[in-house]
Amino acid sequence: MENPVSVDFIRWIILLPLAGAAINLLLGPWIQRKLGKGAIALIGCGVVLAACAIAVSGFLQMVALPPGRRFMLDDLWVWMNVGGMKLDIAFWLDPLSMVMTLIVTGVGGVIHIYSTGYMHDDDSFWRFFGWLNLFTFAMLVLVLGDNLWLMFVGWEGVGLCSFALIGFWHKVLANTTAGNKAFIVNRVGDWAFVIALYTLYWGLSSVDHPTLVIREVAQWSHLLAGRPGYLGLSLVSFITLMMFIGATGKSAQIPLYVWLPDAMAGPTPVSALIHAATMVTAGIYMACRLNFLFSMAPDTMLVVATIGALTAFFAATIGIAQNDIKKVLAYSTVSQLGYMFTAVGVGAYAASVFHLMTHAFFKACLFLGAGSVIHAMGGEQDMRKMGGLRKRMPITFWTFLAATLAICGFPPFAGFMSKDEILLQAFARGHQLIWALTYAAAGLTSFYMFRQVYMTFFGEFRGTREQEHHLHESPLSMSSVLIVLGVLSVVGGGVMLPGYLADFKPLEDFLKPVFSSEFTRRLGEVPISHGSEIAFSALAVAMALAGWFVADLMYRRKVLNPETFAALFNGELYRVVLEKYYVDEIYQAVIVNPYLMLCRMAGWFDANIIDALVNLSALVVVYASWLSGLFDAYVVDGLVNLTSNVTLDFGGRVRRLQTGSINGYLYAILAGVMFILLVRAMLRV
Amino acid sequence: MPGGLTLNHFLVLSLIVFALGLFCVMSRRNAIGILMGVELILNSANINYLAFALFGGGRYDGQVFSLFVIMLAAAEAVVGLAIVLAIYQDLRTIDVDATETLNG
Amino acid sequence: MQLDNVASLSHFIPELVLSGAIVLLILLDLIIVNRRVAGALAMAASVATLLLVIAGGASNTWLFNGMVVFDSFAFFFRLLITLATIVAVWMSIGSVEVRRCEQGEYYAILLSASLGMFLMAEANNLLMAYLSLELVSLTSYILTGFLKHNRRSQEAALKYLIYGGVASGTMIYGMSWIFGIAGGLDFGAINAALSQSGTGSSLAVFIALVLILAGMGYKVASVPFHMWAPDVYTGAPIPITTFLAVGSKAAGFALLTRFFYPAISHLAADGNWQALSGVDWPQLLLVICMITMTLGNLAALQQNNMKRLLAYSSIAQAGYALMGFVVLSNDGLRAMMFYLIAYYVMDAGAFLVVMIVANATGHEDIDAYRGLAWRGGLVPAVALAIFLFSLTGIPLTVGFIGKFYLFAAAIRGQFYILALVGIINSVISLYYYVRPIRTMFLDEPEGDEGAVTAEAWNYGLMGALAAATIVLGLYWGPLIDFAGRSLKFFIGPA
Amino acid sequence: MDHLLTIITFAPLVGMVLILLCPRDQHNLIRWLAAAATVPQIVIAIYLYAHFDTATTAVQFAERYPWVPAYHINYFIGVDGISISMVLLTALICFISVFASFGIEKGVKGYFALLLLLDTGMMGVFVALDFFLFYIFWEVMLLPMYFLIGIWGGPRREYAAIKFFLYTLLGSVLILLAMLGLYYYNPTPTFDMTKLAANAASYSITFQRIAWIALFIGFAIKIPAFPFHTWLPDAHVEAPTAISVILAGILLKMGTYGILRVNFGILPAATHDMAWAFLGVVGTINIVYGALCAMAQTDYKKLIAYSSVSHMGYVMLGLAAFTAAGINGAVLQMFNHGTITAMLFILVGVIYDRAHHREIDGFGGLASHLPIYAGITGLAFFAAMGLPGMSAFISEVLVLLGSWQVHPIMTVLGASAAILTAGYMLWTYQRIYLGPVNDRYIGFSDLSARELFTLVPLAAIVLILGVYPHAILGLLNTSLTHLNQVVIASAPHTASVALAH
Amino acid sequence: MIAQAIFYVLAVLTVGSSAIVAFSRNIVRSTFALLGAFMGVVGIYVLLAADFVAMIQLLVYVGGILVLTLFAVMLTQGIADVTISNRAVGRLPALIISAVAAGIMIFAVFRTPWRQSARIIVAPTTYGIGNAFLGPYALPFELASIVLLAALIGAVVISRPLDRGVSNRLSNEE
Repeated sequence: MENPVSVDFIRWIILLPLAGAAINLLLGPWIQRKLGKGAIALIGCGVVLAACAIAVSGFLQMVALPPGRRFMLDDLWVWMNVGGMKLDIAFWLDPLSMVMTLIVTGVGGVIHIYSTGYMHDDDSFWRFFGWLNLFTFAMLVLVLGDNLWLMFVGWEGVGLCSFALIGFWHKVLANTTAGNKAFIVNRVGDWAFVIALYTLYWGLSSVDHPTLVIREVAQWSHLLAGRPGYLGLSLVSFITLMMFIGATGKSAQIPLYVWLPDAMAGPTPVSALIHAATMVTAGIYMACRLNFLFSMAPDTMLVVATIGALTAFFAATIGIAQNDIKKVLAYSTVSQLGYMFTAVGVGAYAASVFHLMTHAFFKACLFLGAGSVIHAMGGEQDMRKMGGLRKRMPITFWTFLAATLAICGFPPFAGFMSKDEILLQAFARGHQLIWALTYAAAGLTSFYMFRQVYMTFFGEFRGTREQEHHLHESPLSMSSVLIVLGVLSVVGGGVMLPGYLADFKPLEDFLKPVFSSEFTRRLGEVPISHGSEIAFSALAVAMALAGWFVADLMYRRKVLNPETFAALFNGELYRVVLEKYYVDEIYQAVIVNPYLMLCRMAGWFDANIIDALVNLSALVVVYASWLSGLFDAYVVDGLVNLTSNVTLDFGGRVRRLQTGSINGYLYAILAGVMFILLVRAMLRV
Repeated sequence: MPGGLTLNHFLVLSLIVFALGLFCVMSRRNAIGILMGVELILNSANINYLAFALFGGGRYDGQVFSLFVIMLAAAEAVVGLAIVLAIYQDLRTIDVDATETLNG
Repeated sequence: MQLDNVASLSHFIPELVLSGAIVLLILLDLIIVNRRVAGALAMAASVATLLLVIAGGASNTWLFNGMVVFDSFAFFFRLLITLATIVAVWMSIGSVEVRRCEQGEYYAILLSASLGMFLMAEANNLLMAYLSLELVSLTSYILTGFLKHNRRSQEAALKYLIYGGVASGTMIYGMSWIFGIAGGLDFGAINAALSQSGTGSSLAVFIALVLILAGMGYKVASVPFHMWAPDVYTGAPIPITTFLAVGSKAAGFALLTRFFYPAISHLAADGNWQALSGVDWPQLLLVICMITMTLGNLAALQQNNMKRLLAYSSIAQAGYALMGFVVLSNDGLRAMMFYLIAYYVMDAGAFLVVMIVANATGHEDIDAYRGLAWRGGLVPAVALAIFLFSLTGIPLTVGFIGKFYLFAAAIRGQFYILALVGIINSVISLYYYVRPIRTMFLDEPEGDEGAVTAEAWNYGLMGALAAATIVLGLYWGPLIDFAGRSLKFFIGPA
Repeated sequence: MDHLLTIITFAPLVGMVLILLCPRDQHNLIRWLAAAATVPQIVIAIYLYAHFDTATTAVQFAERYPWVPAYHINYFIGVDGISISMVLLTALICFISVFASFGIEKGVKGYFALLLLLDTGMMGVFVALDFFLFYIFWEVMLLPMYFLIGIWGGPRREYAAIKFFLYTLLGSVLILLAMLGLYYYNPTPTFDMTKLAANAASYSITFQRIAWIALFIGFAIKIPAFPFHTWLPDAHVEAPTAISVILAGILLKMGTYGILRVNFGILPAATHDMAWAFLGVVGTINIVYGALCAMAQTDYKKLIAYSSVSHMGYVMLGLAAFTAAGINGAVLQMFNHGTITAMLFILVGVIYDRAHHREIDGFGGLASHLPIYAGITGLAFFAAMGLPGMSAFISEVLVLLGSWQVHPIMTVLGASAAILTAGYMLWTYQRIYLGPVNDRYIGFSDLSARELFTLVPLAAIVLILGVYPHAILGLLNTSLTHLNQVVIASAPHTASVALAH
Repeated sequence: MIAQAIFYVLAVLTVGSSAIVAFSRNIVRSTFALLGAFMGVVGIYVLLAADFVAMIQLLVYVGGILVLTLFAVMLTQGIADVTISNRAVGRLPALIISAVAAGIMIFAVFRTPWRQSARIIVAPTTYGIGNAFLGPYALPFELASIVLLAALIGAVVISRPLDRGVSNRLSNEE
């Protein structure tokens, strides 16, 4: 690899949001009081949009470079330099991180703008923008960090911001509980992730390249091939598997997805930005970034693809039964992330990134549309109390519909391009079962999305009169954002067209230098004919149509009654799905409760056993002193009793001069002396 | 020594007296009784000194030592009996309930 | 160099001054009515003795035909005993209890005891050892029982007397056997005789040593010869308690050392001592030492009377000092001597504070110290805390340095168990030493207990002792050097 | 500038003397005098930091004067990479503690006098290079600590104070024995730690092991290592705020510092043999067990105390690894834990001053009307959780990174504590600061300027060290890496040298 | 043989009297038995060629100490209360200890090579003792006077009741 281009603009992409966060969090209350919420909004949006602008200019610079040299490094200072591991605070801009940066700053920027409208009535306006900016900062660190530890800084940093924003309305305890859950579940993943990093570091230092700088890891990781690791896995498999466990936490995959639906407790822009567009994709980003490692571990790849497909499917099944407008989208997000992992697992990294990008567009659009609805409904999130909003909120409806078509995979919307690519790649690379799962999930997706559209926007309004009176289209700050994202959902797929349409894949070409390691290349060599591509497209569209059709029958035309389906198997199946397969309950029973019990036991043990053991030694001393007191008191003499007896004897005119205690003393002493003598005589005569 | 008396005759005699003195000291609960036991011990020691003075070499050393023992025994007896009398006197005149005792 | 009776007198001036003062005090008491004169005279005599002792130095001679030896070791203890006497006299002058007694006789007997201690430190002959020990004992009985109409005082005196009588009786019986084996009373002669005799006499020597130990051990209050100490310390007037605790104990250690080291051991080439003719008294004393400190500490844990607590503590302290005694090295003896100085400073200080509080409140119970620091008694409270911490062996006090050398000697002699026992005891002792401190500082005063104040001279002495405790804890180099230099026995003619 | 370390050590003592000369009721004068007495420490600490030569393992700013020549006792002080960070920490924490103590109203004179004496004792421990001197300083801080807890503490202060005292004394007397053993086992008897270390090869392995265990118990009590830790919750709960800060911020570090300085430096071969069990296993138990116990606490301060037990476990685990990352991480963790836990205890004190209780379940919703307080607490909590970007992250990561290859199972357990820590910290934060507003606490005032003054510097350090840990690591690296090499090289089998980096 | 016979007679006297002293439960009887013991010891002294010591023993012990003791016993005891119920807690153990001690020591006596000079001189000793007191034993001799002085003064002080004069003096000064 050639030396990266040394630049110094990347830092500003990162520092601007940080500065915004610092100003808003530290001085926010003051600014809001003196200058109004406008100033807060200006700072909050301004920094992100400025960062976006810098990123765009950076993109232009990068495009100007020859493809093989599109690596930029902004090295700030030495972070730590210990034991041969020299890590800097440095930022690394390559095509992959470029794409991510644009998504984060771009989508993030418009969501910031949306938030100025959505959060306008909140007293903690400043706090919201502070955390949102801080999130952007952390996400950018994750994306741009030049070494894995720095990436991990962002990795946990976004978790922190996620925690803070989920529990943004902290006076409601349930919100903070959801935040805690998100953070702790993520920590479980992080635990595996750091172990992966430790192992990677030691693996590389055993081949004399102790480093965790990503480009150096890329350079030397091939040396790790074939080395044994732990748990019977090869070293690389162990590392990547651990990393993937970390990714399941962050990207809400089985088994650690449980936090994401609860995370909907946060304000809707947060759900859009963090829990749909950016943070949850960190796991995918990480896997793509480290594609050279993952590609070396076929068994991990298989696990990734399987988990991804399973997640895609099961989350979709849960999605069909949800009534909360955001919960549906949340499970949809989990499901879509499953697609991305499927793509990673089958080695189609570019497809994965592509879907990541389009998903960012349409899912953000969906969430913000939902937010618009919730905003209009005065905080109501239950779809059963909505309906007929199409007329009252046209912009919201049309953008929402566009995004829905995108996610369902109708051509030519963005989702069609990306999802189709994933399904195709999965099948083409020989993972038929995985293809089947994801294919089925696509139908379910179509169903629950149109179910949502129909329940929300069609039919009669089912809410209260007061809500009906209050219904209105969202202000410009929100609706304009919906339009932008709606348009992107439509045209966003244009960066990677199916091969039978045109040989136009600028995204894949742009990313090619990143996915150019020997192992990744080997995985990518799959010939696919145009015919089969067309066939798969048709199949996919048919599936989407089928989903739509069923939803249409059930929720628009009401020909089929959903209740009858719900009542199948005595309603047990429906209940299981509605209750999300009881996964939360199982976790509570199997992990959380035993853990709390363990803690209580440890606390009891410490207070009653350990401390008692320590106090026991004190007790022994006290007991010994009591014994010696007895010795004094009884063996020598019953001092208390006897002396007083003696005194009483005197008082009783019995003229005896008895000093009882003394002969006891003498007795003891002489006994002592004789004992010594006796022992001596017996030992050596 | 004429008459077949050996050093050991005297040493054993003194030992018996010593042991009786010890017993007296240990078993008596009467202060004066204990002091009598002490006198027995002192006498037994003196027998030793004189016996060693005669059979061993240091003639005057032993005899002088025994003289000092006698003298100090007298001094001790004086002081001891004075204290005994003082306590007796004291208790006869002082309210018993007001007295403090040593213990513990 | 051995001097005859007349020539010896010139080296014997301090003792002569003391004797003169004794006679003078007895005479004065008949003539002069003012009771303060006696104390002043006794004070003057002790200070004069101190100056004369210092002026006399150590001259390595046998005096009075070898009856006493006047070497560096004796000089060290002369000094220590004089200092103890000064403290005792000083405290007596300030003591409310003592003020009620006959002054002339009191000081006369006090100085007699002091004289006896001098001779204990100098004795080079079994007869001298016995005589001087008896002098100290007899005067101690009298001083203990000096408080009129005080049942405790007289009961203590009686116990002390009976115990002392038995102890000295067994001791002279043991001495008679030593005399029978060695054929002489002179320590030098004993050493020579024991060196030549084979192991045949070792059992007899051992028995004799045990019997002698009863007499000497009871002076230092080592287990199992300690039983008198708590009662006597509690019953005696506080200045006498102090005098017994520091002076009598030091003299006991002096005699013990002089008898067990130069008389019945010999110094090997490697600087360690060896017991003669296979008599294993070191093991015996090792066990006694460990039991002494343990028992003293354990018994002290439950005491509620300060004097009694300090009495048991002094038993434990004797056990610590014995650590230096049993390791059979000059290092150990030096540590023991240093510890005796340390013990003198801190224990005298502690008793002084107890006396100050007793003078003010009339109580000696720990309860009388409740919240002392917060009810106007901060100065004595701080001083007592310093002394007690020093007794515990916390650094920055002389007590720590003392223990440091003791442990060092034990470690060097590879007496690890001994060191460990000592360590554990130090920790246990903290508990009861801290109790008065806790009562004084941590507890709030309750009721109408008044402020504790004392006369300036008591504060003066207390301040001096507290300062000495700290200063010697920080800079003890000259003192340890002095102890080391003093560790030279002038051994008698073979 | 020849006596910098003497000044930094004894400046508080001078302050103490001045305070003792003050009239009893001049509270403000005494407080400001105490504050002034800690300023020289800060100034000199900064000077030392700026002029410390990071390239050498040699002792710097050394001073040596004979004290008791006959016994080879010297007044020998100096700093090297092992101690410099602790000197900085002590200066900082003491400075802050004085301000955190301004609220004390009872026995002000005595309090500040003792506090400054404590300061001297602690600083002395870290600069002393003569073992005897080290021991003296080590014990010196016992007494003020006893009184500070015992007089100014909570309801069970007497129990806590004596427990602390007895425990620590037991430990220190064992150190004394080992110290004497080292003195005599040396070819030329000396207390000079540098010479003792230089002669390390001459001690028999049996002796090293015995001495090592004695020293370890002595230091472990201070750390506090399981199962010697039970004095800590009691002492912390009863101690006044500033004393808890010092206790957790500095005193605990003395244990691990002692292990580094004495066990590692002077007994490397025994260290190599025994660290696995005594530091590694015990450290892991500390981490996990402390976290479990913390979860079970209902007293805010006790919870923080147990979190200290947990976090000090990382230090031990790091030391046990014999890798450069591990040992550097351990010492960095000492520094970081010092600053973070100091914040935590100040924060507990803040709420205790207002509410007069510390029951976690008795609060709720404080964030709504004490936003600044809740914000800084959040920062401190996340710092304690080892959130990346803050200082503790770096040290915990280095520790675990260093120990992974050597003790994988322990590392996995240690790393899992990050989850447990997040669990109890977040749960606590939620119960105290979040949720519905509790009416009882509506009138409470937010942080005062003085409280902010004590917290903000610590928070700043926590953040700065998160992004620029090199500021401290750079000081340590040379000395610690060298020390690590010494330990490894002393092993009878040198195969493990490969782990050196 | 005669000497031996005399020795045994004296020994029986001494031991027998001592035994009564030790074992009698009547303190008065013990006191009188003490006289027998002292007399026996005097005889032994004579047998050991210590004429001067025997004389002193007679004077001091029999004439002084014994009388004093008897006086004290009478004074504190009261002849009426002869039947004393001494609890004798430790009699049996005391007996065992004494017996064991005696056993061991007798064993030691026979095993030990005591220093014995070849020539035993039996001659009057008064002159020699006088010389010894003025020569090598001058210091102990003088010291003894101080001991006696202190003992006498102490005995006087302790046994003297707090007389009115002293009380007045005390109350005046305080």
